[in-house]
Amino acid sequence: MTTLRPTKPILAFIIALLAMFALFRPAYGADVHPQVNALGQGDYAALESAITALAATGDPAAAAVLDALSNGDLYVRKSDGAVFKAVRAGDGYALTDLVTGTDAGTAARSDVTKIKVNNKIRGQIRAASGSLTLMNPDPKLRYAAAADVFKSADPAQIPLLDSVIAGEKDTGVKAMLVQARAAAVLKSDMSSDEKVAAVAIIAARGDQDALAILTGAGAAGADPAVKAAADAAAGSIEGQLQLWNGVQNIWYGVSLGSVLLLAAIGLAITFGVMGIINMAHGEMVMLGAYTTYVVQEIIRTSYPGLFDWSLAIALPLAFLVSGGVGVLIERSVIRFLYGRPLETLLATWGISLILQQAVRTYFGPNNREVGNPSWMSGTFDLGHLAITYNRMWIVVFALGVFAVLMLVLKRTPFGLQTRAVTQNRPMASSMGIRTPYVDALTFGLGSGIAGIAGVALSQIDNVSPNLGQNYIIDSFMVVVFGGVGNLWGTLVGAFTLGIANKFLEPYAGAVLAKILVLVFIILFIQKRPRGLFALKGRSVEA
Amino acid sequence: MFKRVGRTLGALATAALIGAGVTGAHAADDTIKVGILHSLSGTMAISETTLKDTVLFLIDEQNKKGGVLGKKLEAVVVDPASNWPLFAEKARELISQDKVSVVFGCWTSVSRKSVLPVFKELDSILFYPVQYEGEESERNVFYTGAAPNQQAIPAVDYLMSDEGGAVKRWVLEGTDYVYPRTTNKILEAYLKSKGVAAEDIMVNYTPFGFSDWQTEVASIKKFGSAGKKTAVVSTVNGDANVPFYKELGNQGIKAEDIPVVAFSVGEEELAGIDTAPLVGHLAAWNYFQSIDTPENEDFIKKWHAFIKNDKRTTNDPMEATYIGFNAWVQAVTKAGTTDPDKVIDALIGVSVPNLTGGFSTVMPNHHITKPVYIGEIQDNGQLDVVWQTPGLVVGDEWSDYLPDSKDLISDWRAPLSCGNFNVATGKCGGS
Amino acid sequence: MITAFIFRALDRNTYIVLGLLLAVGILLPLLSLTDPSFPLHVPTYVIALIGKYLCYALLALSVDLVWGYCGILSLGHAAFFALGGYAMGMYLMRQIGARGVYANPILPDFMVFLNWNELPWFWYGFDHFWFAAIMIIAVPGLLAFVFGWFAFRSRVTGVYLSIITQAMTYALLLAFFRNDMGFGGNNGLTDFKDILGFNIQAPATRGVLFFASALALALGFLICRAVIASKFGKVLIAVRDAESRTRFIGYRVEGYKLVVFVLSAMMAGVAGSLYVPQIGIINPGEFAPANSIEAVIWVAVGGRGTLIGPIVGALLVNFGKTWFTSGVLAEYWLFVLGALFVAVTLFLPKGVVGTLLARAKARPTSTSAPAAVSPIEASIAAEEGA
Amino acid sequence: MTATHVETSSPAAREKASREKAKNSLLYLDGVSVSFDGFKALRSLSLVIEPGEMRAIIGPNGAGKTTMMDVITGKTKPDEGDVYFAGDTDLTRMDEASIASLGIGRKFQKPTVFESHTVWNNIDLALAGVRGPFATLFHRTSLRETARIEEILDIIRLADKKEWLAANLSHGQKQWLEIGMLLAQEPQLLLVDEPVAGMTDAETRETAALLREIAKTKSVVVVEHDMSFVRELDVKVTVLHQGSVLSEGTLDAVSADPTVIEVYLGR
Repeated sequence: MTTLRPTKPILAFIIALLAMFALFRPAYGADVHPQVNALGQGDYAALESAITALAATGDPAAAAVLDALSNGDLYVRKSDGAVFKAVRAGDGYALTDLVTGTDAGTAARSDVTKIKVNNKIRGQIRAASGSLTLMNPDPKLRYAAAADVFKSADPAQIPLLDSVIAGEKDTGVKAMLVQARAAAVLKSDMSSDEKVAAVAIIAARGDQDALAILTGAGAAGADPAVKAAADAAAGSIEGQLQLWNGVQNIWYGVSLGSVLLLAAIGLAITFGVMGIINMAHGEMVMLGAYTTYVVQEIIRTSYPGLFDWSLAIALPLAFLVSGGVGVLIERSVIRFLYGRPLETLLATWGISLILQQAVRTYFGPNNREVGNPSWMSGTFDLGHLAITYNRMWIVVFALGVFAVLMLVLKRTPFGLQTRAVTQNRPMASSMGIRTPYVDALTFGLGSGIAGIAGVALSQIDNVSPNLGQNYIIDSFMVVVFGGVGNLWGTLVGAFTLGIANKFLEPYAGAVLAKILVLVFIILFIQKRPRGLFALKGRSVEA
Repeated sequence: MFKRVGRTLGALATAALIGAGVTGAHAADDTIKVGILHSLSGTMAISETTLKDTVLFLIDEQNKKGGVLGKKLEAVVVDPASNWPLFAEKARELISQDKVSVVFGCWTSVSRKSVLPVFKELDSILFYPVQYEGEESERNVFYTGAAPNQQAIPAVDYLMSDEGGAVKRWVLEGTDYVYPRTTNKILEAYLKSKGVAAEDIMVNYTPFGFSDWQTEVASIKKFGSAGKKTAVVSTVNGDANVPFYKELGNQGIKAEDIPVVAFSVGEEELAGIDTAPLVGHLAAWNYFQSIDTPENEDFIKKWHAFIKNDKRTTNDPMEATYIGFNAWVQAVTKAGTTDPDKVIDALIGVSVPNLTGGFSTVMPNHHITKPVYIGEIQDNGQLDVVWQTPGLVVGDEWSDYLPDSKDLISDWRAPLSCGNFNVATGKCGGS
Repeated sequence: MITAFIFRALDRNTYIVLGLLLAVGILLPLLSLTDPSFPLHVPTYVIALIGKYLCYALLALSVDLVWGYCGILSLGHAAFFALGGYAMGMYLMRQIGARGVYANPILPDFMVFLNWNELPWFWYGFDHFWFAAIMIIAVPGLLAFVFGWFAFRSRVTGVYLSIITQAMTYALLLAFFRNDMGFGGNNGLTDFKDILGFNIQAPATRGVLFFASALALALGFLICRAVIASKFGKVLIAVRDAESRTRFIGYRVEGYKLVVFVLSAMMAGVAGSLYVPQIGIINPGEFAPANSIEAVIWVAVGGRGTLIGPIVGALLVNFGKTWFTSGVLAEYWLFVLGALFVAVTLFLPKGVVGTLLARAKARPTSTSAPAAVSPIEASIAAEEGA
Repeated sequence: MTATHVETSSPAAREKASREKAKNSLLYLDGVSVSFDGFKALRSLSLVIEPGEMRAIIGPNGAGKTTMMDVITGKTKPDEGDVYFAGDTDLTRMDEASIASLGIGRKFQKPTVFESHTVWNNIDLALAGVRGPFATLFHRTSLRETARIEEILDIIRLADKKEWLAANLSHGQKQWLEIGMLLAQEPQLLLVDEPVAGMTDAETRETAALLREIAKTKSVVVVEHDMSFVRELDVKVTVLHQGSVLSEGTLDAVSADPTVIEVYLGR
């Protein structure tokens, strides 16, 4: 940030000084209640200075107070202007004294006002508490604090950073601190030698943030030596990032492909193996997603501790719900339509309308909230590739489902019977296989898998009655493109289309990319009417 | 047997005619009929169903107060099923068959465009409660939602201010349809007039119902790491928002770094997401459920009682419906009749309380005055006001930032009575 | 030659249908022009409604021609319908001239406020009705020709064809949604003023448009009838029943499919072009795959492989839709439509008219026993079983 | 006469020799191979049919009989090998419709007629003459054509059922109707796949007589399992096994061939 607002360096400087004091463990004793209560007075500008003042006390409670403020948990009692941490309790709030941490009674809703914060205040708090937590015993928190300091890149913090770096034992945190210092140095008016050294440290990061800092450092008006170093470093990072861009596209493509695979894999069974054009397939996915919602609702209200397990609990249930509905559909409608795939298309389209409207009537037309468990939130870096956990798990999950399905079809008696029935129904039936039973179960399996796909898709998409509609055409495209009746084809098809889409997107835009992929599939089908991995065979002539 | 089929066909046609004729004929005189034209099925049901309930609620409230002109109000509900031509058909049915005095309805611009000719031809009144791209002012339509200057421009002003983070670099992210396109055109022109360089504006569009935001969010992240404070102005529509916000959250874009201000995301949409990672992202509306006024508290309480569910949220289009409904009631009372021509004239200048503690006035351009609020998403799915315009903003139907519409004004009062008067040529454009 | 071709189609039943359609086409508009107090007065609302149904009926007829008679289940006919509609819409847009809100004599409003500077090349010519009239037929025809030429030559059949026709209309839906395409994006084309110099909302113009729709449907019926009655029609049915057999007796099946597909697409285009001025708007929503599927269900309800069937089906289902989407039943419309899809496929595979015809046929004739299996089913089964 | 594989070194020379051989025959297959996903349906099959000849082809299931028909009629393209018709027409470069128009008719194993057409229309459709879509659109059945249809209906003994829908015919009648359709095509060569499957003995005898009658003017290739029927036809027999010719000669001669016995009876 080139233009620094006045409060910030002062604040940082005070914090820095205090932090240095903190190293020598001076005694506290002053009551910070006045500073805390000052947070509740006046507008945002007043709040800013109140935060500065509070941080300046260096009181151990300050970090916690600021954290609560950032989370929007601080309230002012109207009667006396005192500030408390408050949580909802019944009709009112339970108050906690911020300094002593003791219970401070309750207050009615109308008796307290929330202290509002905006993004700017939040940024200020983050910088302040970043400095305050640089000495926290937990290395994870220290690392996060160092990253915050890196982002704010405030030259005033250099002295503080110097002292903290000296005392830091954890190498990861230390490296981060060094980078934070380098970023601050580039903003400061230190010597060009120092800055060139800082450029090298930043350049070693090699990521987008580094590029941004170096571009800033190499801006017009900089010292020629620094500018040269920064420009060179920025150039090489840019080249590297270009490469990573390609890797990123592949990863995004794989991730999109895994979503397509999940959506299509159930269809690969009902359509690909059984020859039923199941237009209600998307609704099976939707039912799976709603099952997840219901499971999470029950967990939220009754067993909050199990939330991280909600998806694991939802998986078998979604399989059963969608599979059950699938069996029901097969028994009541589809079994009368074998050998007439175009009729199944019409009938299942009708079923899809009914299911959608049924869900809409029962759950309402609005989106339902399905939360991400903690292990599915956030990002980790692989090189310069930021991989989000939910996408990663979905890729893993899709491949897992695929593998299990292959095993079921290839290695179990049920799979053998399924293949026998679909290849030669009369023969299978005369060999004692109960074909209706196998039909129902196979359709149930396909639907059930759509259901567990719904569990995964609830993590990245809307849970609404229309959920399935968004996937139905794509799913058919994947199955047809990959080759009907061939699960490997579906796998390859899904990833091919996903990656193709993601490579087109940056150049053509999302809309055109999708159109191009569709046109490509249409042309491809003309060339290979039976898809990528079609089985050739002697035509059975009618 | 062809003859038989022919006869059946004839019988059907006759049945259709008689059916239509009969139901049309017995329009009762002891009630005033109010048409509700919101999709209850199909993709738009997600947004529109609530508005249908809102009008039913408002009618119920009004009838408790004794109705209008001594008559009870009677709702006529139809379902245009998110199908635009069906909107036109249903509008015609409401007006000419059910003889409604007024229609509350439509959500998307295309549905409004679809019914417009019908309202013009049959001379009836439509109250349109949703924020839209502007560039329209029709005699038969009253726009109680926000025009771009009542939502987009104040939002940008806020972000450019010191308090809003002094944003220097802008991503205009939208769904590829007319509202985002127009809004972004207006915003681009506005930003450039404020000295923002072209390379500091990135515009990107995605299809309807888009769900794979990885590439887009990554490029926003990249665009935002150029060292200048960056914000995203989102006109992403409908279902695409949830995956968009989920991806933002997952890729760790925090509101302090790159705030997103949205014009189509309200309480209703947020109810479908875990908002914890989104705290601090913004939305610009003319109403939030969290706004603390007695009117609002009363409205929410009665709404919850009516809908028998105290978890149901309220949102901006509901308030717009509320304003429109009350304005219509007041105008009918003032005119002493439900005759559309008289009511249309009476509506101009009508001022009714809104839910945020002030009054909204119907202006001669058939848009209304509104306060503009910027709200921050909270972890409970509500939006807290962080900023508001100092006064009321008049809806500007013809944007000052588009070259071809800056000379146009609208004034439906006699003697001008024109929706697109060109001040440069001194002529009323169009027919 | 042409007269003989048409003449062959004229049997008694055709006369009845044509007469009925033309009678409705003339009588209803006339009655709508009467004073509202007249006991037989028909409100404009009914004219608009039935006018729309007639266009849908023509669309259904075109679907039936390829599906019922040639076994090609197209899930992309909405695309042809919409393209015809867009061609008409473009003409109507150009007729607005300087009466648009921005008073730009050349550019339609949506181009003005999105800062277009000049008319895109593909809008040239649409200020002439004759040009638009050609395009209404030519554009859907050309798309059908190109698409069909590739698809039929590569012998894409059955469900694969259905799925790629669906992909085709879906791709067009996405494309027309794009504002950069120059067709008004999702708002489409609207706010039409007049057609051939007549105010498009005047009751008389409505009446004429209604009559034109009835006439187009009658002509469509006549053409289909003539096609079916010719040897060409017999080949079509032969293709439907046993495609390979037809090839092995020397017919180049792809040629037949292509001709009938293009003809059908043109009919759908005409239906769309008459639909647009009566509805007053055309937008990309018309390309939705769901619309195509709905048109297929009209045909299925009425009875595919008969020419009356699709007309009856389109009227029945749409009347049901109008009736169900009003008042308290509104929430149940999708249940009804969904149940209709299921019930028709399960219990009425021949549709309403098909079932009536089969029953009528079963009674008087002694020479032929009723077919045990519906030939359509048999052929589809054979086709897919391969 | 046994068709031997032409052994010549250069492809050009081989092609020339091949053409030389083909010149006098009606149908000439040389070295035809077809494989599906690794399974060899035909392995270097060679076969020559003279003009006016009737030939019976027998062989166990999977011997490649139907695939051979597919190759001749253009349904399947061979991986390698030559197929010539009437001397110099290369069938591998043509599609089904043009091959049919050349004068090769094919009858399927399972009787395939147009079920929702009347018997009359079935024959009418097959009648040699207009084939293009526009020609058929405006075509009117001439008196000469009507006469020919009547004639064929008499031959296949379905004259009294001409208004029946083909769907309502018995199995045997459908077989005949299909043969009638073949006749209507006026082919030079008929390929008949198991014409008597599912027929009664009387029908079988009648069918044999019918085929012999037809063979007076046209070449016929009959694929059949039914040995008594083959005996009834009394023509030269080719035995196929695993995609190539195992033996050729009179029925008695091939029946005595030890390799044939081994194939049919197993070891």
